[in-house]
Amino acid sequence: MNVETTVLGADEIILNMGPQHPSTHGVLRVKLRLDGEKVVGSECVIGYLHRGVEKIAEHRSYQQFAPYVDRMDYVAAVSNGLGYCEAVEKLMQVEAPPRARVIRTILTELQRIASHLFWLGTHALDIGALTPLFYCLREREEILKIFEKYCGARLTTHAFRIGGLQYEAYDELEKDVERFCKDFDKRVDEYEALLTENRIWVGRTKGIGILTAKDAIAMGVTGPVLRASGVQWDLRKAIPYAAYDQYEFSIPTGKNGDTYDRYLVRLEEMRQSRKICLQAIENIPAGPILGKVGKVLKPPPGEVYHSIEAPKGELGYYIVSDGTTQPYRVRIRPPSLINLEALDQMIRGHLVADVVAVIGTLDIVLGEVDR
Amino acid sequence: MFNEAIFYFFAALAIVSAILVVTRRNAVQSAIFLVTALLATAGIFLNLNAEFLFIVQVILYAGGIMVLFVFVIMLVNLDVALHQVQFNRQWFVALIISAVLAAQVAAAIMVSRQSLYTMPAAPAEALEPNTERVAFYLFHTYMLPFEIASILLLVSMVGAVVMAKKRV
Amino acid sequence: MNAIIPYILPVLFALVIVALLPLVAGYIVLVERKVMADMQVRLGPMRVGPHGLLQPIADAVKLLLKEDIIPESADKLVFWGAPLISVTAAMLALAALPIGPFFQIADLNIGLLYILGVSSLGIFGIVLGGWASNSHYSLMGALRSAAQLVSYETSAGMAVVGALLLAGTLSTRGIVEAQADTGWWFIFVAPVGFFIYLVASIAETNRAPFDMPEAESELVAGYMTEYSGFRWALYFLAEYTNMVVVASIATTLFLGGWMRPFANTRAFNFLDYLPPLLMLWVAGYCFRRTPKQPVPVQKMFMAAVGLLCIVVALVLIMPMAVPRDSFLASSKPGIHGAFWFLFKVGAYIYVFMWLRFTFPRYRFDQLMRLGWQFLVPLSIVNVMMIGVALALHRQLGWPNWVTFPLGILLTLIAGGYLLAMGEKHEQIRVGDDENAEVDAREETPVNV
Amino acid sequence: MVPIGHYIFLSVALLAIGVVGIVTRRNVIIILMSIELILNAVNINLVAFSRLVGSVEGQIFAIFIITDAAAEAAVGLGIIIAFFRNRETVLADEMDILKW
Repeated sequence: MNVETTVLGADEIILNMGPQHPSTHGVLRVKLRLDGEKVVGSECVIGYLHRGVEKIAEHRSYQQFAPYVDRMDYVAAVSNGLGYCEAVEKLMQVEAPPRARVIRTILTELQRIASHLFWLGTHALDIGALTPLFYCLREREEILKIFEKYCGARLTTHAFRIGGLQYEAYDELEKDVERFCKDFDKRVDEYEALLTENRIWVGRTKGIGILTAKDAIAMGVTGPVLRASGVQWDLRKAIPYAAYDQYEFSIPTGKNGDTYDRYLVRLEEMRQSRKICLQAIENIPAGPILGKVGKVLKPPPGEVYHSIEAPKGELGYYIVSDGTTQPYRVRIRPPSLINLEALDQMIRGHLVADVVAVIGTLDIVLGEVDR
Repeated sequence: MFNEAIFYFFAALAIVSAILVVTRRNAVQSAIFLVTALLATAGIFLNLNAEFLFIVQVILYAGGIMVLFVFVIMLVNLDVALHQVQFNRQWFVALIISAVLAAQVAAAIMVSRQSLYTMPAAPAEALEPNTERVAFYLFHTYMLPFEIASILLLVSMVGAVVMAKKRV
Repeated sequence: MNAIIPYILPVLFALVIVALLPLVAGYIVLVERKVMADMQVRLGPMRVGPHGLLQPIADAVKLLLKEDIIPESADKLVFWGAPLISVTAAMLALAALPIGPFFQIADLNIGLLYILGVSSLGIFGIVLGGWASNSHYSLMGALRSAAQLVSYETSAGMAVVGALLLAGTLSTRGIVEAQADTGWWFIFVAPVGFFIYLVASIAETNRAPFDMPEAESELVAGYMTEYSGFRWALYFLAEYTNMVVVASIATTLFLGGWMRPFANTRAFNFLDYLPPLLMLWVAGYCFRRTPKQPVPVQKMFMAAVGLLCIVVALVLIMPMAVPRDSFLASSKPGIHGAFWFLFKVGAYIYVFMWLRFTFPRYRFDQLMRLGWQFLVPLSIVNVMMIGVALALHRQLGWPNWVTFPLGILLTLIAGGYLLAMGEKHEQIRVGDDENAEVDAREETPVNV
Repeated sequence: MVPIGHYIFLSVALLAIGVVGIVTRRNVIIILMSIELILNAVNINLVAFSRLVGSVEGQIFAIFIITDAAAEAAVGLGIIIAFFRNRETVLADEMDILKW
């Protein structure tokens, strides 16, 4: 950190929130230009976690690439898998059977709740509240147990296959999800009681990192960050996929796009996901769980772009196939990276302590940012 | 006997730390020694049964003004001033001044012949609580100076804030 | 020689307190970690000793053995001395605390002012510590925590003045006796003063939600960053001693020092039996847990803790069991007084911990704004209102139960007004952030 | 008991050291500290004589001197900060212009 002049000096200081930092949610380096305490400008340096997933895809068959997709946004692995499988199915004009689509919806919504819980815990920890983290992790543990019973893995689940599912739903799946959803509403009320009316929490989040609707759309920001700025856009309603068209749920939006609204939007989304899960487990249709997909997949040459509403935002897959078993090109639209672009504009004029809050509210995962 | 020992100890401490304040190169160390000098004088006040003044000295002087000094020394980031020459060549003038002062005091003591006049022994418990008496005088006979002092403080506060604003 | 006699007893008390303090501070840390764990649905330290009871000893040994690194370009003398200043300032303040009617090191007639004065010297330890470690971050952390201490000391001082008006004397013993005579604890007579003192004391001991300096992401541990090993333990000890001192001031001033709740009403005399019963219950819990301990050594230790509690219970029962007029009976106020004082100090520290685990952290400018624009004016108004209430009662003879509630009501109105002003100011500040962003968005490339 | 002469000697000694400090040091902050020393010397004299005479007026005047010292330190340091921000120096010799 080079300090041009003394603490009293008027011109700027460059402050390094280095890659190894307690509250940058992974290996993100932010170079802040400070005028005293106020942030004048910032530049994010990323790439510390770049593994070249898209290049690897060109030398893997379609089924072999599916586990890689879970390693991108490791906090919400199930929705990555859903996006990829549906994209390839669209490429091959194959429909997953209704039973598979419903089970996929249930697992994706549970994963959204788990991702939001992890976000709430770490976000509150950055701003100083020590307790919510452990409450959120307690709930998340229940969800991870359900994943473990279903497909043997907790984090990088690789739960879905192209064309449907690999594993039949274990018999108490409905009972487990029912038990989880039954008292989950009370749990969210616990978080609300702990934080929503908390003067210090409101003081630290209201009016911080404001992103107007116009700027949000201009920057291509998606997901809860976009909805908190007042734009009513959710892919589950706009372009329904899996079995979302069968269930009714509402899309929470905020008014003035500050950290407090994003917090409220994500809390409400957790409640809506619970509603979807409850509706879904009432009638899981019987029938096969895997569509007519051969062992070796040779999709017709051509290209497809398919995007789903991941917990962080619009997660898109653009796959170009040249008729062989290996994709010619796989391009992934990472919502965290595009949301991160808005960071510089959101933290200008704020203090250094707010940078931590804004990084937290963007809910970025560096695995997805760097790919 | 115990009483005198305390006085002489604090007096020696005060003088030694005063000398160190003036001679140290590093401003932070001289600030620390000034604090010890102030606490030594506070000890002397306590020895003279002036407890209220002792506590005012500790809170206001050592706890308030000196914190301000240490603050400013750190804000002003003194290592730039450290390697500059700290002492100007006016040793000679200083020597003359202190010699004159010493001569004056010696003369005063000789003339007054009361130098051996000793302090009346402090009655052990009879002395009324010092704080109540100070408070009585402060708020009755010396009401006006008290108000003037508060206005003085107000003026100096405003002055300090205006002085230290960013864009002077 | 006989001049020394009156000094022996206080020196003895002082030795006991200074010897016990590191142990007490260690166990406060353990209790804090256990309470934190309990509030966060987990167990806390369980590995060292039964239920983690030996954890403080393990921490102490670790801190003593750890290498004590001194940054090479640091100012050796100041670096060595800074933690000492902090610890001595904190420990000196213990001298005037009335643990029990007989158990007080020195009953100064300026008791409370002495404590405030000496604890304000603690700032030097922090500021010099930050300066001596010669790193920009610890210097900024030190300046911030010093600024926080100075500003909250004013409001704590005014809140204390409020209670002093009621007690009429500065000597801590006199204050507790004043509360005993009026029969009312000052927390009920000046509740706003107690609230202000609670908030100011949290800020003064640098604890969450005001632990800005060491919690800042890039200031890491504030002024304590460069310290390690024993010297860091000294700072830690100073912080926890400060917490005990602040808690005891609050107990002396607002919670009726060593008095039993409802001390004067005869109907509540059964409360005298509460302390021994409490200790017996703790002993019972220890014995019930003894067989469950995995390692025989832990079994023995748990049994020893149970025995200790039984001994304390016996000591507490003894003055009441013995016939009325005997010498032992006269020691009842002393022993029970000490128990109640420590009980209230413990309760106050529990509130500290409770707030720490539920509230997020203030940002530094919010913290200073709360200190100067809300707490200091409110505490001044509180002092004025208590003065008015006292004057009305003494001069005009209005009954007490009219003047004090009136005073409290007026203070609350003033507090509400200050809050509203604060909120309005907040809107204005957030408002002018908008246009600040518009002109700050010129695209200057980052040239590093 | 301690004869009054010793108190006078102590305060004059501090006064002399303070004056020496003001005269020989170039750093303005040290000069301000020496002024504090001189004020302290005055206080000692006041309290000693107030104890000698037996009344409390001396201590009251000492309190007024302390408030004045506080005011003077605040404004003095404010000026130093303002000056330092503009001229990057704290030495008395370089404070040689009236308007900057």
